[in-house]
Amino acid sequence: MSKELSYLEAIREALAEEMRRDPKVFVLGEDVGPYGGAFGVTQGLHEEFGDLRVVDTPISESAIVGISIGASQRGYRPVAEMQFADFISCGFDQIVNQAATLRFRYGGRATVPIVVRAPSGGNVGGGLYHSQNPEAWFIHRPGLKVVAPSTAFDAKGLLKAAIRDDNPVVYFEHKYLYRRAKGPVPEGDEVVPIGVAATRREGSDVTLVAYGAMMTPSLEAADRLAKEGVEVEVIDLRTLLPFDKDAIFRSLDKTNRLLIVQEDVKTLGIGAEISAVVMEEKFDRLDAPVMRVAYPDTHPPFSHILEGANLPNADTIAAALRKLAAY
Amino acid sequence: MSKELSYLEAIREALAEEMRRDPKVFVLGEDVGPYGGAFGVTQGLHEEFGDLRVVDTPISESAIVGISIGASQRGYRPVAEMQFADFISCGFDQIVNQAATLRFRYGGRATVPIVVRAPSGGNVGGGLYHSQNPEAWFIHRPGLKVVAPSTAFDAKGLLKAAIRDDNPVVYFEHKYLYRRAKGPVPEGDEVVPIGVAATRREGSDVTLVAYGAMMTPSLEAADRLAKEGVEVEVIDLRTLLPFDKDAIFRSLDKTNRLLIVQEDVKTLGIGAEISAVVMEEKFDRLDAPVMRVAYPDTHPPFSHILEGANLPNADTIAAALRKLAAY
Amino acid sequence: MPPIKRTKFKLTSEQLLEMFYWLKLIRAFDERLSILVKQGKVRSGVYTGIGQEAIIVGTCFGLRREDFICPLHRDLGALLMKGVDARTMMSQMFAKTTGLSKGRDSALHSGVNELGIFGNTSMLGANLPVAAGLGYTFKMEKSDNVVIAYFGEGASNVGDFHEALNFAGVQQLPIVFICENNQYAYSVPLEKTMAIDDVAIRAEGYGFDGVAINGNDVLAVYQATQGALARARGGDGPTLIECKTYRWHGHSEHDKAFYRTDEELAMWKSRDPIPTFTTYLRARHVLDDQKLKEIESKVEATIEDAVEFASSAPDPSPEDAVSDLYA
Amino acid sequence: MPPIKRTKFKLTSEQLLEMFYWLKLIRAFDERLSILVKQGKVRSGVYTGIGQEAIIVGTCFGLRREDFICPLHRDLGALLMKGVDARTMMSQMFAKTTGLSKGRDSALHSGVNELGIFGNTSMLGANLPVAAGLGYTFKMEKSDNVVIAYFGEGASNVGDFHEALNFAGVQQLPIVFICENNQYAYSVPLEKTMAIDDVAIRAEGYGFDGVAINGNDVLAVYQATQGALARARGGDGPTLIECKTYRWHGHSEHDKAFYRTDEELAMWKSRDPIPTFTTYLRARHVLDDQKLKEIESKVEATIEDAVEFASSAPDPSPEDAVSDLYA
Ligand SMILES: Cc1ncc(C[n+]2csc(CCOP(=O)(O)OP(=O)(O)O)c2C)c(N)n1
Ligand SMILES: Cc1ncc(C[n+]2csc(CCOP(=O)(O)OP(=O)(O)O)c2C)c(N)n1
Ligand SMILES: [Mg+2]
Ligand SMILES: [Mg+2]
Repeated sequence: MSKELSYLEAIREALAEEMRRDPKVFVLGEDVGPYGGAFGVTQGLHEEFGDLRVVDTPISESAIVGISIGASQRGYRPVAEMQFADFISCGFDQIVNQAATLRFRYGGRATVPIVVRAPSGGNVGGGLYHSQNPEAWFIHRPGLKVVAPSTAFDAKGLLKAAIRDDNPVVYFEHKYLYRRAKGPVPEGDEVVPIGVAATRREGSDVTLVAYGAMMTPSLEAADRLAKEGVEVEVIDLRTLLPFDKDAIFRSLDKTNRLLIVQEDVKTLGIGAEISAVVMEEKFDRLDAPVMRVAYPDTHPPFSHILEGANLPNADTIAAALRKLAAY
Repeated sequence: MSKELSYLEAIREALAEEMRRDPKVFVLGEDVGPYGGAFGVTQGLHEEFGDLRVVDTPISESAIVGISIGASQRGYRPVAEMQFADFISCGFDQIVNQAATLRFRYGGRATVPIVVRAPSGGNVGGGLYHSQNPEAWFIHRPGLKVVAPSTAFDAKGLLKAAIRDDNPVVYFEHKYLYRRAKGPVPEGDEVVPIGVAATRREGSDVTLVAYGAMMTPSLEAADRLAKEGVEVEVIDLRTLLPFDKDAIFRSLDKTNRLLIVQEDVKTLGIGAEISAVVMEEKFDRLDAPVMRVAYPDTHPPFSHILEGANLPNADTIAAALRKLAAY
Repeated sequence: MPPIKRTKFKLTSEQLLEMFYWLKLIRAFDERLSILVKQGKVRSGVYTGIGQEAIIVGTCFGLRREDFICPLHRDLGALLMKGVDARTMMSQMFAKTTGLSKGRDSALHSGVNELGIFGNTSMLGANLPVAAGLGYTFKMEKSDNVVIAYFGEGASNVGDFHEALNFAGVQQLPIVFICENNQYAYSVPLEKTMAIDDVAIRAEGYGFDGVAINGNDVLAVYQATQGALARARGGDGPTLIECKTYRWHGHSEHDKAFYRTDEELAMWKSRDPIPTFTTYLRARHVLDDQKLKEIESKVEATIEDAVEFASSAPDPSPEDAVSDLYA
Repeated sequence: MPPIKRTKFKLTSEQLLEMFYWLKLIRAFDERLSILVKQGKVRSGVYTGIGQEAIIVGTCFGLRREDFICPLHRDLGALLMKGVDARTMMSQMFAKTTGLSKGRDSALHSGVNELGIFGNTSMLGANLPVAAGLGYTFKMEKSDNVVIAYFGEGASNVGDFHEALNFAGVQQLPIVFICENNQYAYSVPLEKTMAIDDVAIRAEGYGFDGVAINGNDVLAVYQATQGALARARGGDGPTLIECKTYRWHGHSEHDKAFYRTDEELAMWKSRDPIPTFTTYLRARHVLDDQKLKEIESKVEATIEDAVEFASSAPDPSPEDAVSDLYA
């Protein structure tokens, strides 16, 4: 357990281990073959598993997802890579209408064990089409699961869980974390279960819920607040659909105050649903309104000045926490 | 003003009048030509305006939207028809990435005056792919406008406003209302402004916010509650992006109680955002939690028994209103 | 591609009679459905393939259980031939729990993996990438099973068609693509949606052969398919077979099909695949009055039994609206 | 299509020198950008077209202001030739307010309608339906303006390509489709993504002509384009011209391009379009040392001035991150 991997290496190791374990697992996408993917995630896989199980596809996002669905109907467990999460819009129909509905319209007689990997998120100078956080579209679609790891440990453990899951899973891997997040990873058959959040920091004054690259500034803000005498409990959602309502509620029962931090744009990002659910089920426990710190409703600009202005950071998060604590 | 039209005729009249007024307006889509569209909305237009302005396209939703965007860059105002809103998933990328972002990335030097008409909604025995309510995906995308009329008046007035608007507008027309909703329509240059809700019924006890085909059961439920001594103020959103926060807040200031009714599935439907915004800005005015009556998180089944079980109706809405009033 | 020899793949008298039975059964099934719609017993989702049966019989005849088919909205007969019994099929159309979708669908959006049947969404063309995925698994397994994927000439204009056929071509997948060219996509004749006469030539752009044949001649379809299947099973990759045909009814049972002339319909009815084949069988003394009567009563009995079964089968219960979403 | 005669469309010495200037300027611009990336002055979004300049110069030369171009990620030179001045262009790459996107983008996702330049998203192929829409407006106006739409051989596998070219074919739109076939899509060689040698043959599936030419011969490109433009302006519809070429640099400036051999690169460098053209001009006494020096200093001065201008131009301010979303 002392081995440390980067988030990116953890994803790669999950793929390699699952491919070794189960010959039905294969990967496909643009440049995933000998090149090893735009970010190097699949490096070495082609050498080990060959052309048939590490498939360089044409530029055809819709087909990449559709092919995965087809293979899944014969018992395969394809892991499709979108080169950037932004391009998932081109494979959208196959995910939301083909994959998400199949089991339902088959009367429960089939499963769709596919994973769509989507490198998402900003703060990497990517601009409008290499920085998006498209998770909410999929959280809004019944029949899918959506995960978004923030640590190397979860990156590996959630990907293994996703590959073994019999439902279509959209796996958002955050580009900013690829080489920045490092840590131990699960070994052997250990997975990180889908649907279970992780408490990254205990606290009894305010609950902060975040995920992905927002964990770092969130934890930093929590540290600052601690110095000011406010103990923030920080929850890493890890799974966005279905999200771990119980974990949030348990924490809320202690703190009675909730902040949600998301890199996604504000309107109808996951924070909206969490806020609405807390409203419905925990209204009487709230000592303050649920608040959101989010990307403004705009597109990710390239300029680092502009992107910096948009991204939530420890300052903006700390300010919101202070407001909540003082409410 | 005494003329009465059906909702469907109102849409048709809006198209015809705008096409007469402005030679830059044209319509395109599958079967919109001589056939007059799957629902007959464009009947007569081909005869009046000819092949060039009433374009029968190949089955190519992505191209239909892309062509519209292209034409808009030369000053045209295309109105694209998706045969069913469900198929908008096939033109998704062009809407969310091409149309919604263009003005922003052009540094404000261009506009995208297109309308995408999308016949949406259930209760017509359409099943999984002819009943969807895909509005939330677009409400989540900055740069778009989204409207959803519930009356013949608004169907005409909002479509005229959408065509004249310089931004891309997704126009959801509810199939259930096509022949069921009837009423007077605006004449001449009168439009229904985008972004302004309508109060359909005054009341001081509970605020109910809905739109589209949910207005009828909502108003029916409000009538029932009136007999029980509870006065419900019913607001028809009409525009979903940007929605009329002020109208909701004004009503809330009277009632301190809010119910949102949506035909869309619950998780991350527009109700989530409204609830979250009210939480953020009106927490102290709330006497009860904001509640939602929504489609459950599933796909629209064909069977009328199953669809009936899913659709919000006057009973389920009235029950929620009672709960709110008694809170 | 070498020209098809009608005599290359020999059929016994028994096999010929079996083909005849299927033609009659499929015709009778669709005709009964058409009546059931008028009677209000089947509510929607009925797109008959009356007039096109030779394509289904000629392509599905003799397939292995392991071979996969990816049928379309008019291809109910393909499901029957691939092993779904008439009772189940009729239950599907009645939206009963004994149908493939457990009442959630009354159209052909369901499949049976054990029988090698994929059930597509409504989205035209979306079955083709799935077919590519299925075919890819056969390639991985070095198996000589095949996939038959159907699409209308209208659907050949959808992006998914292109992405799927390109992938099938470059990967040399064991797939036979069957274009059911019935001249119209809903109301729109072929010449308004593509500037070519034969969809078959599109195959060239993907590096494999395409051929256009008489789709109303069951033996011509059979011979062409057998040739393509042999190549596919032998590792020589895909073939596109375009079957020229015509649908007698409207697009759906609600469509009066005013967009075509009576003469055109009459001309095509004179090419009815069933009498043509009857004459052929009689001339070869394979069929006589006695055998014809036997087959006709078997068909009638099967349909009657199926209708009776489906009529009295249990309706789904409200819980079925939200179950079977996740495995 | 009739074979291209290199001499059919005559060019004056002045015009030939102008072409030469553009070749040199575009090369110099990209080379300078490559250095600026290494120096960290331009942060990202740089995909040079070094080695492919003959395509841009040969296709854009002599276009009318009203003609539209739909360039791609490597086609910065097309924007210059169509009238964007070097300062603005360089500012765009520096993400300054003086750029086309006001600092929101440092790539080619911006256009100028007044100059007939469309700016695509990153989504490959997505510019082609837009090109069809632009072309459709010229058809509506019975104008003899044209659209030139660019795509890589890799992008010719995207669904949008198919939908757009099909629409252009059936509507006989005045569009010249230019395939920049540089043999690779990122790391993946053409033969791994399509089973054909010439993308040009895909045009047949859409009912118009395609031709494959030497994309490194600026005069060959010019002659072929002029022929296609003449047909398009004359109402004879689209043409696809496939220009065989090679990109010298990696996919982006961060790509080391290990997926290809030094020999291959060397071979293509020996076909550098610039010396070839230089020799041609010298042999015809159009170019001498004196003129060459003049042109080279003009190029250098232009680039220097542009870099200086862009370097000292104002950065965007935080508000620009959320402005210009709506008209
Ligand atoms: C992507 C998509 N767009 C539109 C439709 C609506 N629609 C259903 S069938 C049809 C016509 C199909 O024509 P064709 O492919 O030729 O098949 P046919 O019905 O003639 O057998 C249309 C437009 C759809 N189902 N899917
Ligand atoms: C829809 C889509 N998928 C993937 C990408 C990522 N991507 C950018 S350029 C590129 C390769 C493009 O190859 P080609 O079309 O041949 O153009 P070239 O770069 O060779 O000029 C890829 C895969 C993208 N931009 N859009
Ligand atoms: Mg057809
Ligand atoms: Mg290329």
